[in-house]
Formats: sequence, structure tokens, C-alpha cells
Amino acid sequence: MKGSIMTSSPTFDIAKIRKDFPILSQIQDGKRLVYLDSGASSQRPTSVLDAMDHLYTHSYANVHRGVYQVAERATNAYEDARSKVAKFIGAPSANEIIFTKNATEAINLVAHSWGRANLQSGDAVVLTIMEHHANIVPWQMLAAEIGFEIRWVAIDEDGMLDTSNLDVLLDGAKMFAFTAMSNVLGTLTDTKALCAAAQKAGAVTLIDACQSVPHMPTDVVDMGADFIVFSGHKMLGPSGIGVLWGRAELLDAMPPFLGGGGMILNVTKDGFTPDGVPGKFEAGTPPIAEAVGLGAAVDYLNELGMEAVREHEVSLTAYALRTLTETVGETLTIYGPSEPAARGGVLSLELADVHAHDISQVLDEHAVCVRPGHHCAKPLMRHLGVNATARASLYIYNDTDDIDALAEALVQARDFFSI
Amino acid sequence: MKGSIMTSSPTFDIAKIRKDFPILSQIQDGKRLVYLDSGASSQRPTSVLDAMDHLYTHSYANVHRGVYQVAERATNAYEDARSKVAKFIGAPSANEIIFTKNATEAINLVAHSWGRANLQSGDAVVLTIMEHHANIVPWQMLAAEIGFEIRWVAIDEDGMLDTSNLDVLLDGAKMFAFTAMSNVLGTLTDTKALCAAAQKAGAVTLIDACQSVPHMPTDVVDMGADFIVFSGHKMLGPSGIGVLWGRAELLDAMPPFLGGGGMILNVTKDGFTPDGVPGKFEAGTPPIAEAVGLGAAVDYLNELGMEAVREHEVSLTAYALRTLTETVGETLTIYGPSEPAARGGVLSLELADVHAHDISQVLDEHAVCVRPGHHCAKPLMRHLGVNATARASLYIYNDTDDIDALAEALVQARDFFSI
Amino acid sequence: MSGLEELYKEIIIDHYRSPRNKGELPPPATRTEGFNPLCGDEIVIYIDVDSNGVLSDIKIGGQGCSISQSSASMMSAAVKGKTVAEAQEIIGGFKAMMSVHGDALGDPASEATAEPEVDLGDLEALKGVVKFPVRIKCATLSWNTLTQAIDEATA
Amino acid sequence: MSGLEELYKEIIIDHYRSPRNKGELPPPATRTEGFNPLCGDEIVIYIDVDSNGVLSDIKIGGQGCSISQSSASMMSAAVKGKTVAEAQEIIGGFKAMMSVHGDALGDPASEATAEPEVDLGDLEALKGVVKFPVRIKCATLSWNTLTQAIDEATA
Ligand SMILES: Cc1ncc(COP(=O)(O)O)c(C=O)c1O
Ligand SMILES: Cc1ncc(COP(=O)(O)O)c(C=O)c1O
Repeated sequence: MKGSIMTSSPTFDIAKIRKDFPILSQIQDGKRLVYLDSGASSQRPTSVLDAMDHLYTHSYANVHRGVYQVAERATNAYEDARSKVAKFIGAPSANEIIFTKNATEAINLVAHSWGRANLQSGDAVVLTIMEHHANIVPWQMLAAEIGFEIRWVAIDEDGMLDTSNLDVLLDGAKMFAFTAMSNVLGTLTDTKALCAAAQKAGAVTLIDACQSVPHMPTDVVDMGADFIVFSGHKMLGPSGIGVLWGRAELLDAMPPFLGGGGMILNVTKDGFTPDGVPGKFEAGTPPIAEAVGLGAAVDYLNELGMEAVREHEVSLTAYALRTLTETVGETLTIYGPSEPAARGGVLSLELADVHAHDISQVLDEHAVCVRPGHHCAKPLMRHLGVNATARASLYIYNDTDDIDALAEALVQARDFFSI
Repeated sequence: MKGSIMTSSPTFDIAKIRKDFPILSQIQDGKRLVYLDSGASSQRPTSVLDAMDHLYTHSYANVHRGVYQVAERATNAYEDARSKVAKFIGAPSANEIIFTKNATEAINLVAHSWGRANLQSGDAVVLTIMEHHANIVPWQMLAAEIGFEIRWVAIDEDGMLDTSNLDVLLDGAKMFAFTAMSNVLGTLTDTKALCAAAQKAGAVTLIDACQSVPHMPTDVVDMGADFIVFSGHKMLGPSGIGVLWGRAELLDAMPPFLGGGGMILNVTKDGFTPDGVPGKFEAGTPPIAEAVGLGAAVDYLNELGMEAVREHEVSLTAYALRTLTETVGETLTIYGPSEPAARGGVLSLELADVHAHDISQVLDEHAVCVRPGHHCAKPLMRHLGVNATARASLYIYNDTDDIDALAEALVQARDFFSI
Repeated sequence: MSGLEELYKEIIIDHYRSPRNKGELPPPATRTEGFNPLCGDEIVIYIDVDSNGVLSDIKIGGQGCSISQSSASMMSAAVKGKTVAEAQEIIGGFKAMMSVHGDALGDPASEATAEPEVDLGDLEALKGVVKFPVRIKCATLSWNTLTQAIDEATA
Repeated sequence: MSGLEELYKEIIIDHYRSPRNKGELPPPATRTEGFNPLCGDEIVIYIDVDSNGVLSDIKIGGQGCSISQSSASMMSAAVKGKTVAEAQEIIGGFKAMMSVHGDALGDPASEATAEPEVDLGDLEALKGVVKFPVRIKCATLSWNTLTQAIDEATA
């Protein structure tokens, strides 16, 4: 295991960052709260809450339909957020950004709209064994209806994607939907190479970037992706908002998904004419304050710099891999790539025969928050031969103290269950 | 035109209520902000913002999957909100409440899930000509795919539903989807009688209660409804959340809509097993803080009492109908039922040949916020023979001063365009 | 009411009250519909393009606010009898004027195209609209629809 | 660690480490699967109900945390050899114990059913679980699955 000793760059002042997150100063049973569940959902800085409260107390109205100044300010705030998100991921146009309720809806949107229009019985969709249920079940639902084949890219012993037979899997495939980073193993995939391979094979790509966009620089054009999805709540934004980005030509050609107000040009008793993008895909009142909150989250991350965020997490992951192994000893298994630079800050842990649920319960007594379970990736868990892991996931506000607390609590758990 | 002179009951202290809504104390160009667009989206009291901020700063984590205390508090807060909403509408069980992103998604959910499973070519779905696009387009999309017929219930001259041929329209119909209150005319429908008629004909009912749940007591059992939908943002809640209620037997039998995490019992490479309700219909991370905000909104409305809310709005509507007619004169047309008790506080206005857009622009100079346009009800507008109306819509924080300001601004608009 | 008076110039109200080239053209004229989904404004444009590429006739139908109606009326007067190339130049000039402050709902990447030297005549009266961003869509509805009509007529 | 010790009683750990009635039964035994969707725990229950309505054999498979596994193990010991009616009484008694503080995720309308007088023996050790509402689902997983298995076996 390699990795630098430095756990933060000079521009990355974690003590200062932590002050921006009120929930982290919470004391639980006399102990400092150690939040290691950002992979499930991050916390958010005061600036994000303030942005939403400010909208609600100064400029709130429904968007897109009002002429009065308050409504115009609300619409501008909502559309500014769209522009911020577009810039954050290097999207060529803000109109290619579609706000959904979460990443799951975004994938379902593509499956329903692009999928029904483009997939037929006999076609193939390629997934990886590392996918989150959000990037499996929508395709299974559609496959059950249409009758196409789902093919799976495997992983190797170190938890890296096994691309040795990728060309065979992609042969004749119409869609390749894959994760940019596993939420269980932390494995990063080579999105650019995978997109290139898909393109060569004539397959459209959808990248589940839920775990990567919050943690490292993203450039959708450089990746060569067709669609990418991610969630606001994992990147310092509020709950209730997700993002779909797609290439304009693809979005333009797709039929609408949900029907209702705001997505039409015209409605008569006989039928309707859909609006252009992004309106076509945003039926009903959108997550207005949530978009504004997400915009403020993007501002906060830009302020830190995504390069610096990534650097911080690589260092802290290296520290964690080393410290946990040293402190807890060989009863501890850490899944995923051993090389910190090949992974994100997601550590799936197993402590001998103690179930993740029980570990997590003991850790909570030490105010250490980790998540036990299958992490919505049951096919991967089955492949790993494990029922549940205890997952610690890192973000910008975590420091070496958090890792030390985790290590110490794991030792206590080990001792409590006398192993 | 009838209606009482009293514009507020003794228990309804509007001055006190207004203090709870910071945005209403805004001064625009030296004038008090007159917010008359609650039909599009309401404002929200400090208690709702506080509830969300408190969750975010004390008890935020992803729900349903964590063992640690913070996650447990978040899950309980989310589920408490479900129970509050269930009680608010008289639902027999909290498990019958499904949180969506807005009312539009809720209708789409029913159309996709119940619709695909139950509708066939040759079937009929009955709508009314007063429906919002949200209750039209999803059915048209499905009809285009499946090939069933859409039938329309008409309205009479006073804007009331014309039920004279309802039995004929319902004959052989599988679904009757109708509004509880028109967002253009304010017309209330007799939900109980309509549900009874549908049941007699063997049709399932979906009530679009977006405009009624925020404004009057609701009892889904008394109505005899099968499904009802409404939105959080129109009832003092945040953006980003809507509600579907359905009878347990129907929900249990329906296939899932969106696929992903949180809606499954099991996933293998070969397929998935869906969870029970409500989980089955809540794929992905739900609108956690938004649910908590909606719960606080329900608390606020319960505190006022929905009977009192309705009473206030009937009085204020009566005052508005009288005042506007008297002050502005015969150049003004007010659409919808003339009897205040037969309608909600939604006033669609037309000022001679001046377009609603232009009226709204002039009104904004007087800090009066009304909405111009087709209000996402183009079939109704075409039926009325009007391109756009300027809609003033009332809520708990509006008072006679607001109505007077509206009347005065309309006079100014009339004079500005010299009619 | 200075803001309002800047928006509702006399000439705008005049074109609204007495729209030029109102009506329909019989086939084989090209008929194109435009919608402003936000407010419900609808416009129908009929054009005849003769064999010399001249926009020999244009008629306007539909309903809308004073800004959208007067813009359509002035547009029809400006392009009638012009060649398609000339009309397109006018369209470009008008759209450039409308994007001075940018269509706020647009693109972070796109820049306002350089304003060509086109004399817009009466149309300059609509310049005030850019101060009311929500209304820009009203002013440009007929122009977008005309672009589409020309595309169809010359396809 | 008093809270933890209340949850992880010695007998619970014992049943977790040495589960009773672990294994499978060959057909025609009834095989029923249960899932806890939140944590991934899976349980498989095999039962034989003989012609006298006696639960003559029961075996348990699957994976899960100490609470779900020990609960399943103790359950199997408690119901094995009992009549279906007796087993159902024990199920009722156990569920009543687990709903003392209510299944918080449940129903506003439903009330905890009155606790019948059932001697739960070792199972009483699981009483501590109700203080950890998230874990109630762990403790009840095998019981819900057994209910389903009995329904299937006696259908
Ligand atoms: C009657 C009616 N139905 C449906 C809707 C759609 O609600 P939402 O935009 O929250 O989905 C609205 C609000 O615009 C409405 O007034
Ligand atoms: C890799 C991955 N994909 C998809 C999702 C689903 O995101 P959401 O629950 O916000 O829809 C998650 C988060 O749980 C995830 O980690």
C-alpha cells in the first residue's frame, strides 16, 4: 500500500471547513460526532442552507410562468443554478442539464425515454457487476418489458474492472451504463477509455457519476460520455434534487418522460406538443429551492477546488488504509483497490465474523457513523461472497482524527465480540 | 353575488400570520408586497424553514439504511412526516402515503404503474375539461401508446362541472381522473358524488387535489377516492415534494414505477423483487428534508384549523368578487362560479382587450403579484375562448388590504392602456 | 411609471391595436405555428416566397400580449417584399438587439453574436424589452417562428 | 457500554455463534425466503408440517446480524414440535413484545395488539431490542418469514 504521509494540502484547511458544517460540532454521548457516511449522503455547509432560506424569504415564487419581479428573480436563481452545474461538469450548454429528484430518477428517465425509443428485443445493454441498484433495476424493468439482454462486466481480485473481454461484451450492444466509482469498493473506472470503447462499438454511454462528481474534477466532454447522472445530496447540496446531463442531440431526439405542466408547447383535447430541452424533461414544479441550494454547493466546492478535494481524499484514504490495518490487525478486511490513487474514499470493512450491523451498532456508541449493509449493490456483494459490509466513506470535512476514532472504535468492537 | 361581510373569523389573526412569513414584509419600490400567486406556489412560514434547517444541522443522514443514531433520527423524522400527512387527509394508514417530487410525478406514477397494468386498447379514461395539464398529458402519453379513448366532462356557463351526461361518459370507463378544484376558475367539484358515480360504473378514481388540500379539510375515506395527489409547495411546504395517496389494495397490486435503491427486497443479475408499499414507489434517496418541511407545514395548518382556513378564504373571495367588480367596473371579467361558497380563492381576470401579460406587468409596478397565462389548462382556456387570464389566488396570509391593492392596481392598468 | 413607459412605447401600442398584415394566406403559402409555452401566446405565420427568393407576402394570425403582437406586426412590415437573405439579416439584427443583456435562460457558453449593422427602423422601439427579461420571449416568438417558416418555405 | 450490553445479552451471542436448527430440509418441506431490504439480511426457512398439524421439523439458512440470526435460532427452538396453533401463539407473543415501543415505521392508526400471555422463555432476552428501533426489523425478519411459511404449508 502506497500513499503520501501528508493528509492535507496547505490550501485545504479542514478545521475551517468543519466550522461551516454545524452538524459536525455535535456531541453525542460526550464524544465528537465522526460522520463517515458521506457516500450515502453528505452534510451541507451553512452557505447552502442560507442560499435556500434566502430564496424562500426574499425571492420565492413558482418559476418560468410569472412576469412579476419576485417570480423573475426565482426563475433566474433556478436557471443560474443550472448554469453553475453545467460549468461544474464541463457541459457545453446549460440546456443539457436536467434537474430530477435524484440520480435514480435520472437513470429511469434515460431508460424510459431513450430506452423505449431505441431498444428492441434482441438488443443488449452492458452493465458492470459493481453497479448500484439504481443502474440495474431500471434496465431490468425495461428488459422484462422489451426483452433485451443484459451483459455484465466483471471485476478482478483487486476490485478493478476486468475489461479483458469488453469488446466481446460491447459487440452489438446499444447501451453501456457504468459507474465512475463504486460506492462499495471505491474503485474508479477509466471513464474515458470505457466511453471510447463503447463509441467504437456503436453503444451509447451512461455514466453513474454519483460517487465521482462530488469528489473530483469532472469534464463530460473529455470523458466522451453521452449521459451522466449524479445527486445533489452527495455533494453538499440538499435532498430532493438530482442531475441528468446528456448530449444535446440525444436529448433533442428523445420523447418526454413525465407529462404535465412546464414540458409542453401546446395541449389540446387531442394531444400535446412537447417543449424543447430542458423543459421537455422537467414536468411539474421543479425542485426550485433545491436547485438554488445545489448551486451554492457547487460554489462551495469550486472555492475549495476539485483538484484539492481529490488530493485531500487520496491522502486521507491512504492514511486510513494504513492506520486501520495497523491498528485493528488482521481480523479486518478492507475491500477494494489497495492503491489509494486508484480509488475514492469509500472503505468497505469486514471484521472477522462479526456482522456489519453489529459493528455499526458498536461504532455508534463511539459516535462513529458508518453504514452497514449491501449498499444497494447486491449483485456485487454476492460476487464478493459477502452479505453486508460496514462502509466508512470520506469527504472534505473528514480528517485524521476521524480515522483514528474509527480505528479505535473498531478495536472496541473487536474486543466486545471477543475476536 | 352573495357572501358575508366578515373577512376573518375571530380565531384567524392575519396580522399575526403574516409575521410568520418573512417574504411578505418585503417592500418593492416603496410598496408592500401583495402576493396573490399562491395557486402557483404558496409562501412558507419560518417554522417550515426552521424544521428543515434543524434537520440539516442536527439529524441529517440518508434514511432507512443506517443504524447509527443520527440516521435513526433522520428516518424517524421522515416517517413522522408521512404519518402527519396521512392524518391530515384522513388516510387509514401512513403506508398509503407515497412521497414524490411533485403532484405531477404522482399522477404519472399512477398512469404508468396502474395504467399500464389495467388499461388496454378500447378502454376509456374520463377527464374533465377543467384539468391541469398534469392530469391530461400523462393520460394522453399512455393513450398514444396503448390506444384507449379519453372522454371529457364539460362545464356549464357558470364554470360548474356539467354532470348531466356523466353516466354515459363513465359507461365502460376504467378510470375517472378529475380535479377537486380548478386552478383557473376556482370551481369546486363534488368529489364525493363523482367518486360514487365512478364506483357505480366500476371506474377507479384519481382526484387532483392540488388546489383543495391546501385550502380546506380533506378526508379521503369520506370522499370515497381511490387515489389522490397534491403538492407540498402549494400548502406552505417546500418545493421538491408531492404526495400520492392510494388505497392499500390498489397500491399493493401495482407494479413499481421507478427502479433503484430503496424499492427492492432483492436484486440478482437475473432480476429483482420489489419491496412492499410505500417503499416500492420511492426509488432512490427521497426528499428527506422536504418531507420534514411538509410535516411542519401540516402542523402549521392544523394549528390554524382547516375549517377556519376555508372560512377565511370564502369570506375573502366574497370580498374580492364584490370589491373588484365595484372598483374596476364592467371592463373587468371574473371567470368562474359567482357563488363564493362554490369556489376557492382563485380569481381569473380579464380586463377588456388588454392581454394578461400586460396587466400583470403593470400590476407588478404596484408590487401586486398575479400570474398571467394559460395556467397549464389550455383545453379549458380554449373552451372559454380566452388566450390568457391574469390570475389572483388567495391564501391564509392574504387580507382585504391585498384585495384593495389589487383593485387599485387594476384601475391603474385600465387607465394606462386607456380603456 | 417610467419603466413601464419605456416598455410600452406609443408605437408598440399602435401596432398592438392596429396590427399590420393580419390574416391568413391560402395554400400554397407556408403556414407555421409558434407557441410561447410560458404564457400561452400563439402565433401563426403565413409566407409566400416567390421564384426570385422574395418574401412576396406575409400574414400573421394568433393571439398574444402587446409585446408579442406588436413585434410580429412590425416584423411583418419590415420583411415583406424583401429577399430571404435580406429578411434573414433583419432577423439577425433583431435577435442581436434582444440578446444585449442575453437571454438569461440560455447558455453559459454562448456569447451574444456580434451585432450586425442592420437598420431596424421602428423595431428599435422594442429595445426597451431587454430590461424586462421575461418579456424577451414575447418579443422573439414571431421571429423564431418566421425563421422556421423560411426554413420550411425554402427547404 | 450498558446500552450495548443490554442489547447483546450472552444468550444472544450464544445463539449467534451456535445457531440451533441450522440447515436445510429436502422437499416436500416448505421453503420460504425473507429479506431485510435495508441491510441485506436474508433468511431461508424450511418447515415440515405433519398431518396432525404439528411443525415436526424446522431448519434455518441465510445470513444476517447477531440479532436476526439469534432471533431465528431461538425461534426455531421455540416452535419445533409445536402445533401450528401453538406456534402462532408464540409468534403473536413475540411480535407483541417487539411492538411495545411500536414499530416506529408503521401506521398512525394501528395500535400495539394486546400482549397475550405467552411464555417466551429464552426469547425474552431479545426484549432489549425494542430500545434500538432500527434493529426491530432484524429481530422480526425470521418471524415474518415463518408466518409466511406456515401460510404456505397449510394453504
Ligand atoms: C390543479 C393542479 N394540478 C396539478 C398541478 C401540478 O402541480 P406540481 O407542479 O406541483 O406538480 C397544479 C399546480 O400547478 C395544479 O394547480
Ligand atoms: C453509485 C450510486 N449510484 C446511484 C445512487 C443513487 O442515488 P440517489 O439515491 O440519490 O438516487 C447512489 C447513492 O445511493 C450511488 O452511490
